[in-house]
Amino acid sequence: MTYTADEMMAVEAARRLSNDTVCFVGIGLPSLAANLARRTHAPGCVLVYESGTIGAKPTRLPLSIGDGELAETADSVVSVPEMFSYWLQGGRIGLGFLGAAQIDRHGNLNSTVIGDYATPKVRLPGGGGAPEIAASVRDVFVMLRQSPRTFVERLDFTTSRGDNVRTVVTDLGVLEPRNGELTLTQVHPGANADEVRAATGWELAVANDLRTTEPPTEAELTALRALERA
Amino acid sequence: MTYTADEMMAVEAARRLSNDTVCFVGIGLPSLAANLARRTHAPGCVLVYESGTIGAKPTRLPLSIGDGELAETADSVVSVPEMFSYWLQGGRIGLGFLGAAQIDRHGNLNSTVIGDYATPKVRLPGGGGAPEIAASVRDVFVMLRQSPRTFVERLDFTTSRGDNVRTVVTDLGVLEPRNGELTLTQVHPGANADEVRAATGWELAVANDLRTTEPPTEAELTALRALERA
Amino acid sequence: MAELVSLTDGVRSLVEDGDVVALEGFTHLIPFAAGHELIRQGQRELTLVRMTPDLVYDQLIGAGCASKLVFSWGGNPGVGSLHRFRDAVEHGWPGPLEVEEHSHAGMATAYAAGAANLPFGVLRGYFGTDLAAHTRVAEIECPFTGEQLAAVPALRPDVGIVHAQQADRTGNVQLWGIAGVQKEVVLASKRSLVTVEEIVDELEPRPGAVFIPGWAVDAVACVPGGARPSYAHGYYERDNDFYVAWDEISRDRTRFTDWIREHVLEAVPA
Amino acid sequence: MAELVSLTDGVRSLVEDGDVVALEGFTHLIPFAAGHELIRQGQRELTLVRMTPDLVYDQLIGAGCASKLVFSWGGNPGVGSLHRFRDAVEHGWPGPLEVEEHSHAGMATAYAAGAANLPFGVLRGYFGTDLAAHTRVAEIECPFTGEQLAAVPALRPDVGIVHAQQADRTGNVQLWGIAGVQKEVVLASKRSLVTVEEIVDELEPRPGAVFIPGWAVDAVACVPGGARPSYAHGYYERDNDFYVAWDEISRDRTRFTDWIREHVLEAVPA
Repeated sequence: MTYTADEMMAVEAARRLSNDTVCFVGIGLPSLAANLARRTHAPGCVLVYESGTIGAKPTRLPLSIGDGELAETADSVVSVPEMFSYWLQGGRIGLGFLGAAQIDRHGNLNSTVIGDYATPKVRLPGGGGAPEIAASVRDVFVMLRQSPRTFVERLDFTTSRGDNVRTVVTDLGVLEPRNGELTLTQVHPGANADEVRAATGWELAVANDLRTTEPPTEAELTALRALERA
Repeated sequence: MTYTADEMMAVEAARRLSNDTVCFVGIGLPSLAANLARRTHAPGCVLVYESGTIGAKPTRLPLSIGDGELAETADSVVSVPEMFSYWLQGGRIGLGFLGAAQIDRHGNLNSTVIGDYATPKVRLPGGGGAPEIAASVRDVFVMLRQSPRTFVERLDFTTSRGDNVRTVVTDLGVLEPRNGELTLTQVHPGANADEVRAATGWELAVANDLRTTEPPTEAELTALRALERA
Repeated sequence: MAELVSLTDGVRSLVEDGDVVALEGFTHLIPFAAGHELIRQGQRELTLVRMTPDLVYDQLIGAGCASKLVFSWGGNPGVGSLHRFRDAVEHGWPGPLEVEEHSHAGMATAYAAGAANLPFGVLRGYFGTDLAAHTRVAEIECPFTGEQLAAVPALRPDVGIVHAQQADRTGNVQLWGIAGVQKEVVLASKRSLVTVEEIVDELEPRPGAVFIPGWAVDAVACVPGGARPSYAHGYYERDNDFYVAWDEISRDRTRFTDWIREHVLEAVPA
Repeated sequence: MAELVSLTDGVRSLVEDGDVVALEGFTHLIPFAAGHELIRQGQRELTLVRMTPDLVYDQLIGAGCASKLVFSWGGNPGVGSLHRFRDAVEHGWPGPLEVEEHSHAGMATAYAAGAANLPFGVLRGYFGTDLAAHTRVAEIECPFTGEQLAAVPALRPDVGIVHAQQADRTGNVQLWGIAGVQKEVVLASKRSLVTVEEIVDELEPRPGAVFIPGWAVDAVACVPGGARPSYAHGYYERDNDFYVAWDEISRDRTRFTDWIREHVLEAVPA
């Protein structure tokens, strides 16, 4: 079966979730990946959305993190202050997904401004839940399409810190921290290390044991597409 | 109709609650008084118990502040942390009832120890909700039987401060702050100022306009006894 | 006990030019009708407080009601930018907009502190990011462990406005589904207005519902559909198409102004 | 995911001599069965934490399990004194009992801080009363307003034990009625045990219920009647007669010791 770059990203991220993962999920690819994991190898994976829904089991993909579907299928809905204090800051969430407009080699992220903060060229939406997600979960998972404008030598603004970033899944491969910086450890089928390097704004380190991502299986793609159609 | 000293206390306290009072209620006489007010002139009076029950409308008198009856009849049950932070400290409760083992002329109360704190003669239950009730409500109502052992020159321990004490209803009369100290402003029928002075451990000031409490009406006593029998 | 009022009277009696106003509702139950009434009444120089400004504040900002925004995530959820917000920040149109930016956790903590009548709230956050240098946050030391934490000033808006599904005739409010910071904003604000889908004789307790007693609310207005194009759990769904369409409508100043005139200024108050 | 265990195994695997243990339940759902199991297992030198020690801690203290008590109201509700608590404080029987005393508001704040993984909580309280000089509290200054407030150290017990009405087979817990600080103590504790009235196939959401996911709990034990003589809303009522009778039973050391032998030590674990 043929597949898109987004599908490869979602499938590869989903594979890395396990049955006992409690994860903080955003909208878009992270939500797709986490819901795919629940429909394939990790039915016990717990989805927590910052809107306060704990243990959401959406039957269709939510369009916003506050969809009614999430509240209807959740084990429990708590207030937003409780979500951030008892659950996220409380250290109860193992994994969190983040996106951003820029990432640097240390996994620091910018989703605040392009240009100067006071007089920005582009005012981005801002951090939202990201700064404390990045600080509170054990494992941060970044999902981001790779380009030199996004993977930058120097962030315009540090919205969240990269200390807990364990995995960056892009449309070209997977980066993981090795020796204190994000290193290419996997390329997706059809991509190669040079191509990924060219799409990175810093001198990207490549792992000696660089491997090629398994392409999505038919079962994975079937489950993914069923989810997108629902 | 004849009546007991406790009945006089409950009736006089009830009279001072109005239809828009939101009050923090303890067990015993305060609960009796507040529930009596709801059955007579102040049906809108809102009862809040520190167990987290907001707008409880018990059909019988609770035996503990955590009775199931309170949760069943409440408009809402909140957690104990929320009760103390958003509702009490939040300044949403207008009136609070307190009792104690000792009171001084400034309305400071002791419910902690008789004797020294480290090696007490009598270890009392302690403050519970009292310190913050005393500090957070606009009007503190104290209900206490009067004797020189209870109305003392000097507390063994200051459990809560008297700044917001507006009314002390005893079995002999009513004390209210005048010129910075609790002053006898009412004597109950059958008592007189000398008798109240003798039951007070400090030199009790008596108001010039000292008046005599209206005895409980038949309607009040009927409602009170129906409540106690329920 | 809350007063039952019309939306027009509720907004007029509670909000004044220059007030700090918080309209809350996390994706769910966003009080759009109340926001439109603020625009119709020509409110000016408001400090608008909201975790996710969403379309409602994009409209208020573009309509010139705000001089300051306190927020934590300023996007069009699932769509992209809030163009009126960006235009105000990037180009000062229709006027300069001062910005006080926080994280979600910071704002949630600040509302909870306000509801609890504390001057500040404490969290693990801010320091180590660039936001710390651009917002109101202070370091605070734990007096027991010596740890450094972040303190945010409590949010105590002049007026808090939320939308809920139901109220009874004494102004008791019940909302269910995603609860956001609604209870906190009502309790943190000096004055409060709740718009509701319907007034019922008796509130039937529901699993997961938030109850706010009428004696903790100033005014309740019955405004069916008052959260559209966001949604009211159990009443109507989110108008996702409108959120997408807003991207085009709001991108252009003239088209935006026309939209506001047609759909807000010339509309009959709910 | 919580493990489903017997009460005996749950207590044995989670509690060790010297631990800081919190059994919570505000009048309602007091985990008496778990308390009795602590006595039967001969736990010693425990620091017992509980807002209202109630009969359950009177029994643990009299049985010699505790070296320290952290509490905020130490009476027999509606009856009078806790005689074993008083005997320990006033006469050091059966051994010295260190006391750390707080107000309810202070303990509730300290549990909430623990659940939120903060080292301290902030409230308006303590100072101006004599308790401030005798307990763990510190002044803290608001970095924005300069106001002085009270800081209490977070409660982070080694083990938190609560009783609830129901759990499902994955250890998800639901309790309803008066909710106390149960959620907070489970989340604030390093390890947690929940005893329940029954294990059900599916938890049916109820108005006002508190839900604690199984992945936030270590062990669940099915112990019907595990809150007696306190009560379990919807299951059984409070045994008020026993609370009254306890006044006599506990007044005398020998009578108390006989009662513990007969009703706890020689009783079959629930």
